[in-house]
Amino acid sequence: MESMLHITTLHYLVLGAALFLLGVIGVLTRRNVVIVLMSIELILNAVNLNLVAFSRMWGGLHGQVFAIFVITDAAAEAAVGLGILIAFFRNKETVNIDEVNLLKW
Amino acid sequence: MFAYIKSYLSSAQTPGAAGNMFWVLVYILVIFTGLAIAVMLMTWLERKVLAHMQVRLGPMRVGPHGLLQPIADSLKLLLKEDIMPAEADAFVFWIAPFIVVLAAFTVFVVIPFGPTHAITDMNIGILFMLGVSSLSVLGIVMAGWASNSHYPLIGALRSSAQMVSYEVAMGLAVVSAILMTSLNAEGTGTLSMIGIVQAQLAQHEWFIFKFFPLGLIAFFIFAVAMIAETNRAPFDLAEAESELTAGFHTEYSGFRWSLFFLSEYTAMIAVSSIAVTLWLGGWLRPFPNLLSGPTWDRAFSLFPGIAFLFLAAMCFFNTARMPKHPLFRIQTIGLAVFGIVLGLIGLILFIPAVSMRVQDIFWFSAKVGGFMYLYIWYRGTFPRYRFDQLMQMGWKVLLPLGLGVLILTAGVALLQQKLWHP
Amino acid sequence: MTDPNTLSHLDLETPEKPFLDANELVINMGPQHPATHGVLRVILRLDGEKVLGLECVIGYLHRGVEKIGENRTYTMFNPYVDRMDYVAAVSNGLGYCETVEKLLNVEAPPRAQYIRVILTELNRIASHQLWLGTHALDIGAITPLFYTFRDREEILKIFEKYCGARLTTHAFRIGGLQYETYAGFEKDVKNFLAFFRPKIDEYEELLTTNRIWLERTKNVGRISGEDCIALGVTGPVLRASGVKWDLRKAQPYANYKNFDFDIPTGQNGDTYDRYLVRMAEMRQSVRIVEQAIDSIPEGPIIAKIPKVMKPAVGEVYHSIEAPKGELGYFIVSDGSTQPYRVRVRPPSFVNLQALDLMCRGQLVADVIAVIGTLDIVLGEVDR
Amino acid sequence: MAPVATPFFFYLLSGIMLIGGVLVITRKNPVHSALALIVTLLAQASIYLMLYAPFVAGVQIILYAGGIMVLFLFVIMLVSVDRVQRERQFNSQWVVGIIAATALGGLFMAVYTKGKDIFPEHALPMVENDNTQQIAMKLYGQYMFAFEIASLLLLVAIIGAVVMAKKRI
Repeated sequence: MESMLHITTLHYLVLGAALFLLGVIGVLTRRNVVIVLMSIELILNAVNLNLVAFSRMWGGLHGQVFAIFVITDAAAEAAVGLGILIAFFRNKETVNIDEVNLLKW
Repeated sequence: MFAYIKSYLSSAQTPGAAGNMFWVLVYILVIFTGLAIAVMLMTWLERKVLAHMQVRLGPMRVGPHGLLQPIADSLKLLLKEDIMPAEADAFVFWIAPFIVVLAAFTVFVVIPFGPTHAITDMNIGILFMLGVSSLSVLGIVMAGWASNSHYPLIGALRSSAQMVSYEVAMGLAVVSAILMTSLNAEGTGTLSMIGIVQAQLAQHEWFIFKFFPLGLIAFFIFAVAMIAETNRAPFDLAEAESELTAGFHTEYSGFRWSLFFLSEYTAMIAVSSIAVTLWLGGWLRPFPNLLSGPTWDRAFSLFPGIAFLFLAAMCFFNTARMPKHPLFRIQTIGLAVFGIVLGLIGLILFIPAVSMRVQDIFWFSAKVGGFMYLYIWYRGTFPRYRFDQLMQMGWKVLLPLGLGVLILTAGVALLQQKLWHP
Repeated sequence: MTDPNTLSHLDLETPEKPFLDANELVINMGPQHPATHGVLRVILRLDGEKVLGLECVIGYLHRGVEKIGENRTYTMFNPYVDRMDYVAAVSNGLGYCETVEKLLNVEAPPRAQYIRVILTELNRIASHQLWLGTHALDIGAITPLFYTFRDREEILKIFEKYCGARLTTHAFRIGGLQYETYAGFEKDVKNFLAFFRPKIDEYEELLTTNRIWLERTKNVGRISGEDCIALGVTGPVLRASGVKWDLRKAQPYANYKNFDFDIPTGQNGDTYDRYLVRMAEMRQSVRIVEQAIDSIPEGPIIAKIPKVMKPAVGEVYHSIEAPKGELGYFIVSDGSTQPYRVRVRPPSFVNLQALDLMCRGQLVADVIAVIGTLDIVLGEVDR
Repeated sequence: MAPVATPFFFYLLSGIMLIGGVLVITRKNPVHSALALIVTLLAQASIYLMLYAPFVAGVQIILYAGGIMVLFLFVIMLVSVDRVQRERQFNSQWVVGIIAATALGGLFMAVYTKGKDIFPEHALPMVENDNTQQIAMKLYGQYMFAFEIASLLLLVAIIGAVVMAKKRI
């Protein structure tokens, strides 16, 4: 009980891991590209959570700076990913990731 | 109890920063009630001012000079049937107005009405404000999408594209103002709303006049972007009546529609507050350098009282002008009573102990009120931009201008620090 | 007008193809849309916000005016024409009366003609004022509407004093006028002219040099003079495209030849030019009224016409320059008291055809502006 | 201002985050997924506040919730949602996917239980007041190069997105 009530870095890490797993499941199982991209955002957020938690643990700010870089990265990834999605939808009129199979020969 | 209140009144911290939860609650209540009243007043004022610009009278029936019209309006809205389109996405449709209202109101957590008159002072104040106010885009997009109808969808896409693109220019303008806060001995700026005003106090200069004309241009960019942010004329494409009927809230009615309405006006007040805080010295009184000294301080602290007395005088003047007909008796008496109440408030505000504490709030509200008048004025004079022109303005005019101002401000600030404070 | 060679380059049949059909959005604008000026229904085919093509669905206000004409005597039908273009009822009446007069081979006495010109030109001003107000409202400027309505009121007051009605005036009778002008008519009109001249400047001050107005109207809804002629478009729309064609000059009716006025024309044929042309037309109308009011001759106000009108067998077409364009009446008489066939050539109906051409490749917001600038009245389109 | 009632808010927020995360990956309608993701992101921003990272929290709200998610919603509205909803939601390899994820989860748990002693019991003290200034110092000092690279990355992303999404360039 004591360990439940005292929030340590490990708690944040477990939360991050859970979020990461949710993201992984989403990426691996969903067909809808939009939701796959959102799951990737979940993964990135889990990473961010860990970074900030470690930054809190060591009392430094490097983790937070890294988190900001990861957010920047996520923005770039979302922009390009959604751009690809739009191009894909225009050609195939679907957003199912199974049908991205032009190279599967 | 009184001692408690008195002890608070002379504290130098915001209740949030002091961790005083009771006063935080009181502040939240006071600010949100004040906001609701301000929005009601604003609807009345907008209709009246616009009417007089357009050679008509505006509301005249409900109460003297339509003063009770907002109450009648809100009653009507609350009693109206709440219609949900059959094909709408019920949950999203239901939650969208609340998101918008929440975003609009949460912003007021960090707005400083005076050095201690804010719910809390956040280290990331301005960032928080921009972030939370950008959340209202989500509500708008959801409202448009959930209605499952073409016009709301186009309206939502338009307004969200507009808000997202003008946020960029807005952010650049804000950053150039924040840069100016770092012109002190330590060379560190601040994002705290109170800190920004205090920086203007310390530098004896409102940021609108700083590095003339850089501050002015940044302010101009912000002033344009904030109109676009709040979807008001001449950037009111999202609700362009002649094109999209009513934009994203076409399918909404009754109470939920009134939430959108409320949030629109609250957002107007919020962005005006940002502009006032960043460039117009927040709660600081005008002419701090020209007319300085305790005598002038005292003189300027009389302004709140004078303003209320002026309003009271206007009420009495119009009471005298009321038609002398038995049908108008109640209205005449009502107006006179209103005038008496305003006059009494004005008299109370002349007590030095009160006026010294209230003048911050007065100056802040007066500046915000000026912006509100501008909003109405724009609506009365300008035609509406077309969508592509609006985007062009945002990306091709305001954004480069904002970048230029930012770079110049940084350069000038650096020069000043290197040359004058080596 | 149906010459296929002239129309071929317009290609109104096949709309532009979108990049992919998936992106095409079909939007139904109207009939209950605030900006379609009544019950016009426009089916828009959009690519994003770009208009690929559009189709007007009309007839929501159809009342069978032409058919009614076949079942009424010539005199009885006169009030009905007011209900077509109810914004410019006086012009409608003038056109109808002159057509029947042509059929009967009578001519209204000069005094009647002068008063007709004065009232018609006042009506033209009123119609343009209404157009300006609603057009500006469509583009988002709400204030001009109230200014124009305030000033239009003065014209309507003159109408009311003259014939008792404000909108559907039924001001003229076949052969002249029914009522002599009231005492003080000339003074009222002169007062109005003095009052109105600065008001035009006031409207122009609000809009003409307004940046947003310029951006919204310049190069929007362009149409060339040739296309106008090919489609039969008339009125200010035609003149804004640079074609100097005004029936008041081209085939003078009602003694317009006695008055000195200019035909304002534009160059680009865009919405802004149409705006300028109409503003200039208001000034020209003021000029005409000024000349007319000073020289109203004395004399009878109605020609000698039989109590029961039985025009000789034959047909006649007569057209006038209504505020919106060429308003023509074609009447076939079989010698009885009722016309055998009445056909109206309404300017709004014909001008509306150009909407598709003018809106192609523009944005949705421009469609609104173009509908506004065409100045249609659905009562006249649907009849 | 120190965080109050940390355990309560931690469990509340992490509950919200996890429920949001589950909803993200299970909803049929992408708009609902996006909504759930927004809730998750906002809860995470609050957790950043608890971790003395107000600036990251602000950036999270402004960029993630206000920027990226709007982009997502935009795209969802542009591509038709109706048809996708009626189709099968999970791909054919979902069993493999879940097994792999479970294995990964087991790995995480093993590592955390084994190595939980290396985490210090109490976090080192941090000052919140000048968090933003400190981050600015780091960002424009030590990480200057990375910052520039990030801006370049964004530029590339903008161009890439435009090239991808535009019909004819």
